[in-house]
Amino acid sequence: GGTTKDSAGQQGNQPGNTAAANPDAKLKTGLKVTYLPKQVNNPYFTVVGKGVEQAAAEFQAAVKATGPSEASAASQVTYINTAAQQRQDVLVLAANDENAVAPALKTARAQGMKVVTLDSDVAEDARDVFVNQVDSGEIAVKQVELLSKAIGGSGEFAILSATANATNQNTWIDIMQRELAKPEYAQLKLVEIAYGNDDDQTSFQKTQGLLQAHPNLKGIISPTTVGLAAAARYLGSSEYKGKVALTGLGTPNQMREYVKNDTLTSFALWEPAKLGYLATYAAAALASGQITGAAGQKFKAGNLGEYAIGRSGEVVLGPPTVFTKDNIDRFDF
Amino acid sequence: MQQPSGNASAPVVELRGVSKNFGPVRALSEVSLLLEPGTAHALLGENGAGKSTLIKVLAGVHRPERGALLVDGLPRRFTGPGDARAAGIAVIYQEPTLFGDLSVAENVFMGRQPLRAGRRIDTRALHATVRALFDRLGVDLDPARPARGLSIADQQVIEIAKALSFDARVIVMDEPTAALSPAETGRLFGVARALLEHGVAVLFVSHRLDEVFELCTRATVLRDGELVWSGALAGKTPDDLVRRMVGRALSALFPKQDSVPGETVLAARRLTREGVFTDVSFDLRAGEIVALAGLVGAGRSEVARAVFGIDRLDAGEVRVRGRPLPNGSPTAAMAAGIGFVPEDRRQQGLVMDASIERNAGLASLGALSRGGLIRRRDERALARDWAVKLRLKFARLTDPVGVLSGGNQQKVVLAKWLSRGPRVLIVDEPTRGIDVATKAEVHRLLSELAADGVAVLMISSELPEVLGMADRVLVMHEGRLAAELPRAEATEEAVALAAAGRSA
Amino acid sequence: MTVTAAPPETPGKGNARRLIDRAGRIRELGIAGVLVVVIAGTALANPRFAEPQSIRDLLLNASIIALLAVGQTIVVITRNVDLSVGSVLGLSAFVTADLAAAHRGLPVVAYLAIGVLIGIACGTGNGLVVSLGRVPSLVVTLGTLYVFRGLDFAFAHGTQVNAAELPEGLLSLGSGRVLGVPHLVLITLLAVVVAWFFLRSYRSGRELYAIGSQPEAAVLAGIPVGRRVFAAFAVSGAIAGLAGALWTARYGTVDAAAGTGLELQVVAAVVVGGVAIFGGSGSVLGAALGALLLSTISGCLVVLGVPAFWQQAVTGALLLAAITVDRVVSLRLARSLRRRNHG
Amino acid sequence: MADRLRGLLRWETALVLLLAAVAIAGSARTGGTFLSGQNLFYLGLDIGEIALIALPLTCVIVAGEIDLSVASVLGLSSALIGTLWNAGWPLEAILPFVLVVGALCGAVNGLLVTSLGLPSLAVTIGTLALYRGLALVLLGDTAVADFPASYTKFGIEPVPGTWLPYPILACAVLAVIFGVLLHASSFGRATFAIGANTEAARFSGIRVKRTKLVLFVLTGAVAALAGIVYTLRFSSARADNGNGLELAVVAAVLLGGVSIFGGRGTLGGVLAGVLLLGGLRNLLILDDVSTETLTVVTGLLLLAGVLANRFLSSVPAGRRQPP
Ligand SMILES: Nc1ncnc2c1ncn2[C@@H]1O[C@H](COP(=O)(O)OP(=O)(O)OP(=O)(O)O)[C@@H](O)[C@H]1O
Ligand SMILES: Nc1ncnc2c1ncn2[C@@H]1O[C@H](COP(=O)(O)OP(=O)(O)OP(=O)(O)O)[C@@H](O)[C@H]1O
Ligand SMILES: [Mg+2]
Ligand SMILES: [Mg+2]
Repeated sequence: GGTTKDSAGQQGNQPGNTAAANPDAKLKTGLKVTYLPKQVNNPYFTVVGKGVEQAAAEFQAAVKATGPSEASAASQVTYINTAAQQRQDVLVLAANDENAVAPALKTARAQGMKVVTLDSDVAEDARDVFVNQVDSGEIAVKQVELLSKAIGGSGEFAILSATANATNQNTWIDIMQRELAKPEYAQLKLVEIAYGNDDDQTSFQKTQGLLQAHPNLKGIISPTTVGLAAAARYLGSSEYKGKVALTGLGTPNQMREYVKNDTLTSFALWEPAKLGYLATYAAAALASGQITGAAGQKFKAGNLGEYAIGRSGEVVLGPPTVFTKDNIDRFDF
Repeated sequence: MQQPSGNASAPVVELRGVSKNFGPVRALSEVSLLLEPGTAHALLGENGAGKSTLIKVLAGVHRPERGALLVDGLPRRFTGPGDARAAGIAVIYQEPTLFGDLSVAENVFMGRQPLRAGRRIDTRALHATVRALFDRLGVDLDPARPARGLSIADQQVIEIAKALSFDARVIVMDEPTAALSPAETGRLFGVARALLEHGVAVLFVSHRLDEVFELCTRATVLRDGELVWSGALAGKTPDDLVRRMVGRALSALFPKQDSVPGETVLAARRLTREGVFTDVSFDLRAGEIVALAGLVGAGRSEVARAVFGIDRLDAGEVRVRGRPLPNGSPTAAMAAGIGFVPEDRRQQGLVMDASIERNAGLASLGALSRGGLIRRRDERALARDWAVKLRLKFARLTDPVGVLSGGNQQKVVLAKWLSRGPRVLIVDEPTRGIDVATKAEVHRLLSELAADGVAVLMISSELPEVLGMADRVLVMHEGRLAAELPRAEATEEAVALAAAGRSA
Repeated sequence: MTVTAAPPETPGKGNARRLIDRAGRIRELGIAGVLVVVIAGTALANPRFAEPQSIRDLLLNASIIALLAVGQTIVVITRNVDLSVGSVLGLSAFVTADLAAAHRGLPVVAYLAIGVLIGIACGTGNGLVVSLGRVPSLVVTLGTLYVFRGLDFAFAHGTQVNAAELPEGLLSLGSGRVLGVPHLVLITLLAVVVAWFFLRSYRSGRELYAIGSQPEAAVLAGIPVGRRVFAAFAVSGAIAGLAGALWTARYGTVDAAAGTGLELQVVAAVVVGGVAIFGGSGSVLGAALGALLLSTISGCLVVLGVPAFWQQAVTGALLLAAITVDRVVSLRLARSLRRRNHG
Repeated sequence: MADRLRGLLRWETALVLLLAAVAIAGSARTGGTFLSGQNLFYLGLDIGEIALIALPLTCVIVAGEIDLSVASVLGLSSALIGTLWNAGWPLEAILPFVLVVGALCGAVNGLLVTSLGLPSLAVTIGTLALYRGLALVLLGDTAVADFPASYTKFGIEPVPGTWLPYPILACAVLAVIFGVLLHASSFGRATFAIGANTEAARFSGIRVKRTKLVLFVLTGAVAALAGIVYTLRFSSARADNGNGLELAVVAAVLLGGVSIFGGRGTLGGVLAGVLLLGGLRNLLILDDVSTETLTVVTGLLLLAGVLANRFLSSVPAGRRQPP
């Protein structure tokens, strides 16, 4: 007997978004918004936060940016509980762990708070809407494409990821591996997935290790801004510069130098501030009753225009931007 | 800084009306003292009378609340030991304080190492100087070996060498001989006399009055922090001094009662610990006091430690009442009825931060608890009983033992072991640093224990103590048993000869 | 000792003495030996590992930790510990980067000086509290670990300084080399040699050992214990500050999290390097080698293709093995010393 | 009388006063939210694991040793729960098994410290990496989250009729046990003696090695228990759970007035320290104080604590003897 995985069975039914939405409801002003990034002091989320603030300013909401100083799985729970106790109207968060925060989010939602996740989602029944920066498939496919182009379609390559637990990273890596099964990538061989823990030094050393471990390595994909910057810095100052191709996700400000000195030719990213902006509008739309989070509902996101909610409450920001020597100077983030 | 003293007999250092309190304890009140060049001055008093406190005032460790300290007639305020040293005062502290990780030579010259070009330390000169110093003391210690692992006596020797190396005008010695055997004491006195001839002033503390009379010409007696007498020693007898220290006369010092030895309680067979002692065998019988004599470093303490299980034996066996003891287990030794008063009370005997009562009960935790829980009332009763029996001088039983005077600390160690009612009691220098009155008390206790059938093994460097107390004397020489002398044959000469390895 | 006026040096004791003298060196040689074995073994499996670029990377990776280990050793020798080094490094790295980005024209030395000054300020704070308050340094520096990191957070305010904003001179200090040896490695080497020499041959250096060996005795010996301990913390702070500036030079991208958790790595390096954690013995050379060994091991694990998830466990196991072997060897040594003593 | 007064002049008393001050200031600043049942429930949940681990760790530190691997043991037990759950074990078997593994982890620490005489700081820095590494080996990058609600609901529900979280209830029971063990038993006496002077303890026939070993084993087991609590209340078994928690626990113990050199400290003080750190943190977050300030305040509190502790204690200086 006993409580086993099998006996426990499926649980956690979807709390259906049954309440009726009123697409014509006015966007409420004076909402209380809590923005909870994975960790404060993370520059990427600081830029996202700018978008949150910009959106909030447009409909006179009060924003509180808060969060833990370390991105551990459970460290956000305290802040979620606090937001609930402070009777905040909406919570915009990027989750460190999709499960650990779920119970707290459910409690908070039961008290009437609207929850929008961005960047990294949580269990579906613990939030109202997830604002995805890009379509997971699209960004993964894009990176494989960029790499294939950079190394001429054949050879060994490695992936330098963030932490081993990062949800979005793992989703992308899954899709990349499926993409590699396609005939046009038959010559590409993924030899290793390394984890730089989103830590600059670790990523730097892991890059170095990859190059030593695989003498025939032709390229690296780093789908994380920290990893890409570190890998570029290592390549740029080593004798592998120009011989090993690099691509992935990065911010223009960090990568500008390396694109210009030909350490890498191209990389991709969405605009983080827009992500925060969109998520905040989605949150406001929820709080105003314009949407409930059900698929097919539409809302207007300020100057970004109209967005529709897709499958399982997901809203996609849009296609990623590819940065190259030619266009990089047009971006500043 | 050091001016030559114009008048040869003018005091170099003088204390005037000095008082020092530790919280409620008045360690010194209105004490005055004169130290003159070329004079050895004894400082006497019972345990806790305030001798070490006075010395620490001289050394700049303690700042007195009242009173003046004069050097060459000028009032001075010492803010730390460095000031006293700069004024030409060198101190040998009661408890050796060495740097275990550093070499012997560096211990002697810390902060004053000879330098060579570029202000770098000249190691060769350092070792040569220290070796010369040791030669002067007639000591064979390697200047380059680390100080860790030296016996208490060797540590004391290093302290002495340190003080001598200063070319000080005043040398203060707080019980320097407590851990030394007569031979070393003699050598120390030789050096001290040479210094006296050169006009150095010496302040000497000891509980051995014969030594006091041998070296000193003047004395000051303290009782409870107050000065009771100061004057020339000429014409005085030890009894005079004791009466002043204790406030009453004392009877015989070594009241060993005769007892009939019973069956063998402890049998040590061919005990060997490589490099330390070899092939040591002996028996202890109930009701018997056996002394283990020998020169310092002969390995007596090591044998005792091994018997008690602190150190592991490489070979040999200890049996208590026929049952072999497991090697290296003090707990088993205690269960078999052995008690052990170690030689180094600070490191081995006491937990300095813990209270008197906790220390007294530390070896009796089992007896003091029921169902694993300590019964505090019993613990306190035990401590109080023994504090009275041993005439312990203390303010509260809950005070940390660290604030007790050296001799009183020793009494707490004794209380801790005597309270267990051991069948075999090993005491290593049990009266080290204990005043005359209490020493008599300890001897009476040991002798009573023997009369009650306890087997006592006593390690002592004090020959009169050995001869006065022992039913049998075992003499060790360089890690081996050199002789076994029954009481009748144990004369001062016989023991000394065997200890030096010169007799059968 | 014996009472007879024996000749000052008996052959047996001379032997013992030399043995002890060598013990320290044996320990350093031991680590160096292990290091060679590790590198050679890995190179056998993967020849690329022995190429100049790879060796250079090994040295470069170890250099900042080794530098911190030098400062830490000076503190640990005095029976103290400085857990705040990671935070000091972080603060110094960010402030240096921020100022460098704002004032790009200064000579490189000026940027390093900024880092060092910040480090000295932090180290002085630690030193003052420890020596004036006479409180355990572990607690104090655990507290300042939070305080300095908090200041770092407050100063950075969630932003980041990128390589593109930093002056070229500073960056080339981080990536450049002299005769094939990276600058950072040279700086660390210099620090090791200076500290080693100071601790070995100068009175104040020896006094640090004395303090760590027996603090109470040090007071009685007239050593200005408070001042020396204070100075040790100031030096450790200065070195951590310098390491922060070098961190900026090397990594180019700096945010407020730089150096988080580094303190345990540094302490581990010091311990592996044979420095007694309770003071009184050990050398900076050993500590620096310890740092090199630890970072080499983690480098090797990557190269040998040890799966990512196994690397940390293996590192931990090797760390334990290292201190165990060190302990067993020194126990053996002590035993042979005892046997020779009476020989 | 003077004795009584002097007895009151202790750090523990100051801690309790500080706690009261935080409670008063807290309810004033947050309009009562701070002392509301719901917030106290959250506060209790937040400090649960730290309070649990602090209990045995206090004993270890009093004995003059330290265990920095506690958070890794927590992570390892979390990973183990996830792995075994995936393998189809019933929770009723997993939980005791995890406790045993935690005890084993503690035993490894203890054996390295006692039988080889290695410094515990070094040993547990090593096992900190080792145990966390093993957790990664077990569970890698995956998270296990599908635990039955009957086992995880204590993370969102208090003990019926109160605001007490279940982990605090467990903690209270253990606190009584550890309090008696440390302060009223002969085992505790031995622990204090070992911490204050190991050699003297050995010369008194105290089984130093065995006592230390027992303490490490207890610490391992309780850290594993904390791992169970952590895993179930977040319903998330991951290898990186509790990363970095060791410094928080050590900070709380030290704030509670335990001497890092061993031989001195009280369990009551430690519990007050845990509450003070947790309570202040909770209050500051509730009061929208920035994370930077939070970090600085934590550090300053520790500094103030150790300084105040020193000036309040009437014990003479010279107690810097390390273990
Ligand atoms: N640091 C201290 N704190 C509190 N009390 C102290 C301290 N040092 C000494 N005392 C007390 O002062 C008194 C004098 O002690 P002192 O050490 O001077 O005695 P002593 O004459 O040297 O004795 P002994 O012969 O035993 O060495 C004792 O009652 C002792 O308990
Ligand atoms: N831990 C140790 N390591 C190395 N040598 C030691 C150690 N302990 C003692 N010795 C040496 O062993 C010898 C025997 O010392 P022991 O203390 O047994 O002599 P003792 O006869 O008891 O003299 P004492 O009167 O000093 O107690 C001495 O030469 C001492 O220096
Ligand atoms: Mg004295
Ligand atoms: Mg002895």
